[in-house]
Amino acid sequence: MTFFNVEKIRKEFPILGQEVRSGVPLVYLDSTATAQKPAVVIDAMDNYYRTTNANIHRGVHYLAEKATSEYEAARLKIANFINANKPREIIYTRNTTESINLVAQSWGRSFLKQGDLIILTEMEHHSNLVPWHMLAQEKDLRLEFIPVTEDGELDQVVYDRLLDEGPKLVAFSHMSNVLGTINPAQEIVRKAKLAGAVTLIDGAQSVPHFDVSVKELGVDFLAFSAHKMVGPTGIGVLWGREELLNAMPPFLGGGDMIKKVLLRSFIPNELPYKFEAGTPAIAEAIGFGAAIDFLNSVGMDNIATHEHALVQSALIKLKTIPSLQVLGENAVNRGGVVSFTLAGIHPHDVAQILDQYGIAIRAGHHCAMPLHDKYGIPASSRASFYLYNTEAEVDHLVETLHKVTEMFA
Amino acid sequence: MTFFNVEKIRKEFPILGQEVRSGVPLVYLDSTATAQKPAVVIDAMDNYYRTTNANIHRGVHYLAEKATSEYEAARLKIANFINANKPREIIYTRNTTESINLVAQSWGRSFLKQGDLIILTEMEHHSNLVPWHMLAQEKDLRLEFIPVTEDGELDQVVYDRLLDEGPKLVAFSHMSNVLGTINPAQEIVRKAKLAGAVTLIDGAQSVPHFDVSVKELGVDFLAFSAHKMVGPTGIGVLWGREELLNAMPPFLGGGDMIKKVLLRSFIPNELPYKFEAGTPAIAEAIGFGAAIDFLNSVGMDNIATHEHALVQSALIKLKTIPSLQVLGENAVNRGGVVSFTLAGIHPHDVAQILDQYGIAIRAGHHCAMPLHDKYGIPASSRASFYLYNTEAEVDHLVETLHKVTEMFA
Amino acid sequence: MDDLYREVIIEHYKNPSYRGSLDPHDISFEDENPLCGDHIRVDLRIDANGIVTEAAFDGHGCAISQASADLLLESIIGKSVDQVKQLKKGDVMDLLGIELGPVRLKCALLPLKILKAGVYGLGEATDDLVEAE
Amino acid sequence: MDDLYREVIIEHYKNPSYRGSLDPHDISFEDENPLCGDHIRVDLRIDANGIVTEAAFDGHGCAISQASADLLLESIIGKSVDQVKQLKKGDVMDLLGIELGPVRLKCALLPLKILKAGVYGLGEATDDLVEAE
Ligand SMILES: Cc1ncc(COP(=O)(O)O)c(C=O)c1O
Ligand SMILES: Cc1ncc(COP(=O)(O)O)c(C=O)c1O
Repeated sequence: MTFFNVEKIRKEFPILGQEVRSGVPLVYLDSTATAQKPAVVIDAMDNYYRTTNANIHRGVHYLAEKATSEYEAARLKIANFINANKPREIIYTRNTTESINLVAQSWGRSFLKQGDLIILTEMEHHSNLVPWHMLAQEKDLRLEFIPVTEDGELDQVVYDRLLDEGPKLVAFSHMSNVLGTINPAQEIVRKAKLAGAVTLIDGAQSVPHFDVSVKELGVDFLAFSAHKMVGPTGIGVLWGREELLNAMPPFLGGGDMIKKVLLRSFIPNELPYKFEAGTPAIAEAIGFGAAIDFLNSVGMDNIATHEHALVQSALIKLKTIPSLQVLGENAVNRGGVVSFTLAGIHPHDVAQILDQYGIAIRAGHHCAMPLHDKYGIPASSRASFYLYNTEAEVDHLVETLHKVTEMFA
Repeated sequence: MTFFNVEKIRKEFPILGQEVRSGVPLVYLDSTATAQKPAVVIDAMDNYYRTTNANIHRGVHYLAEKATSEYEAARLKIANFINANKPREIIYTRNTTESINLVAQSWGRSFLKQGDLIILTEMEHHSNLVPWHMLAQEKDLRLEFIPVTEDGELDQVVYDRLLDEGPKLVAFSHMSNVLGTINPAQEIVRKAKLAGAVTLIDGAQSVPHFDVSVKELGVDFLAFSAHKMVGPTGIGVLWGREELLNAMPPFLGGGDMIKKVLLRSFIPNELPYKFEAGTPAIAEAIGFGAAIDFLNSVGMDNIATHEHALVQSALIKLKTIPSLQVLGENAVNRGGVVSFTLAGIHPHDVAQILDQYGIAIRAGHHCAMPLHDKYGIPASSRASFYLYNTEAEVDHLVETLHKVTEMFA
Repeated sequence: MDDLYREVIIEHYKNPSYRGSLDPHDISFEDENPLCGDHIRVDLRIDANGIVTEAAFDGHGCAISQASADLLLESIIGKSVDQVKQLKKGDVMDLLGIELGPVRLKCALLPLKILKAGVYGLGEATDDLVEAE
Repeated sequence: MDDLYREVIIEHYKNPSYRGSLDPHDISFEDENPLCGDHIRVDLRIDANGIVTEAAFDGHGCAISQASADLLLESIIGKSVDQVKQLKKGDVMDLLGIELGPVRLKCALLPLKILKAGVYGLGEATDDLVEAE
């Protein structure tokens, strides 16, 4: 375990030294929406554009070869990061959302048929709902949902019952972006496999925050986004088992994803290129590789431990605000996210007043409307923590929330 | 017309000052694959990550609002750049390829039916072929092709005949990335409209190189990529007429593209968000905006004039190499691209030897296999010019090609 | 301190003068901002000369949207329907007297959007109704 | 000057010793590199002891792929099929004696890929056959 020094880490992130308004330093508690970037990531892309920029794969000149090998080196880093067997199982996409759509449209459209059952959960992000809504409508599929209990966990009893109905796919988020609940992914996958279902994990909130191994999970597909793990916008990953990816038809058509093109037909390329049509996000892949290096240098276990400490302390301190209600407060296993409501005060007002004090939190449905419907609320406020947040920031949050309640008293 | 000084322009592009190997300066003649980036573009993204980075649309804190407004400001710049009516007609995608796939999968899948005719051309890039292959296979559509004449132009006689068959879509590239031919887009669109067809222009090679106005063209869809117009990788645009975009179903499902999500259904968002699922390429949009500013400051007419001069001079000087054959040499209207073959020498060998002299060109099928099939060759060598290239570079190219022919003599 | 939450906003939010409903009414329209769940219904009574004589709103949402509704209705009593149709973003911003980012702007403009969709007799409250022309 | 195009490569490209075809043959396999259109067919004769006695290639493509084919066939005459199955990327690179970027590497390795697919009796020449294990 490497030594973890949050003040040293903060220095690596240029934005964190900034004042939002004169005299008001930034307190960034919105990493669940997107993470901040360390200088090494920003510089990797800057450097790429200043010294290496070229289109990849098809080029035989110096820059093209250098760009290609850096682009592919990043793929290997990502494969190792999630303990994948082969870099060719790493498909670059734009984000988690596109990764899940790729599975829905390529795998789902080919392998699911009328009446087939997909199991999702009530705590899903819209990214792991709407692609299935679209597919279900097109192919007349059935969607069922593992309910969320009062404690903010998945109801395993109902899940077991749903498994009896012979699902073809079980797709769920590893960690809720609203409740912070870390779901027992390995167990969910194990049961799904026994029931003969293919499994997909929305890893948008897990891969950035703790060690995730696709081998240990036993899952078939894993989706995540670079921008939530100190990497750039514009790039995400779909990891899939090679056999499954090989059996799937292409998703988008165009350059690079083909082996051969005739006027009226084409032969798709090998993995991973089959799924990477057109000029990809080259600089972003290289930035993503730098982000992986950075996270590895800090250590994913250190990050998870740090966040755990912050969120536990936040949960205790937030109890000093009587009108504050945490969503899914009692989840046993939770990551660095706290969503809450303040009686009589709309989350947008909370977020805006906190912003006056330099504190950036999210307010809204956090792209999880069905979960908010379940709680009978249209919106909540959400504070989230990452490797660069401090105990002092937690205190600042709690103090300022006290002020908010006073303003509206 | 602003004053055009190529040496001054070159200074804005950090990579152009570089040596490929010690003593061998870079001569970048591969802008058709991807363009180099001026410092202002690189810095815009760098600055975004250092001072502004946040997720957009849903945030009420300072950074989120700043990021959102910069992201949307770029959309407006792009809309103005192509003379679009409204910024909401600008859909951010990953690249030209995704833009065309979006039209194929959303518009095409909804509005085309068995037996419908799509007219393409023999000079299309795979990006404007394979999406239609995929759709044609799925929906049993007919594909017909406007032939390329000996001179490298589209055969208007055959086009007229094909129009009699009542096409539903005419999709073609504004400028060929192999031949350099600039097609008479306004005329092609006018005829297609008369025949009742929807029209799509692949603007990957036109929007970066000369002034393109969707209003003047009268077209329905226009696709292009930032990375080919001194902007970043990872972002492209689909422009579409508002009525058409409104009538189309969503493409990918997820966050941001929805108005409302229930457990089993959703209501799509308004334009342009309906087509932008998940966290978009935020930094890239801002970089794209900076690229547009840069191109505007140079002046698109200046760029076109400069490239025209370079390519005309290249065509003349290349004639000094007897074994060299230019593809589509006699096209009347052509942009800054020259593809050629050297008798008995494979393009890959040509490119690799030129690379030894610091000259970066492309060798291969340039994602236009059917066009190469038509010429009966598997591959060609391609030199392409952009605003930062010089007459001296043209000379260097021609001299070095002489050396190549001697090596193989 | 909190300029953004001028006392007038919190005051109109906590103690609105126009909250309620009108039955019968001449115009009634409701809609919501899906981004935050703010929901507002506006009821109007219009006299023979096309003058707004009474107005009421109901709904739930943030202080900005609710205060904006209350202030907006206060401002239109006695105005003609034609005048209401002319109302713009700037008018609402003047009533609120604060600066707002893009997301909160949607909250602030929701009541005006609904009001205008109502008086124009549209089926839908679109952003076009309140965007700067 | 042009290290990359050592004379030996241009020589083997211009004057190959093993260009042709074998009829009859014991093994014949052909494939292409779609990236550049390089196409190669390899014919082999194998004796009762599993030794390669004769070899020929035909096809078209760049100097690298054609010279690589010629050099490769030269190197396997007299070798056993089992030895041919063991050939790796490094062996080809030693024969060529130059460094290559990823795209040209595919040209250089195409003959080996085809040769191995042939001796293994596979229907397809995949990259796995020549990637460093
Ligand atoms: C004419 C044409 N169309 C489409 C494309 C595809 O562009 P992208 O790879 O950015 O999707 C290109 C670029 O190679 C092109 O030249
Ligand atoms: C659990 C979860 N899934 C999916 C997503 C979507 O990620 P992206 O917007 O990068 O596609 C998010 C991020 O908001 C998330 O938290």
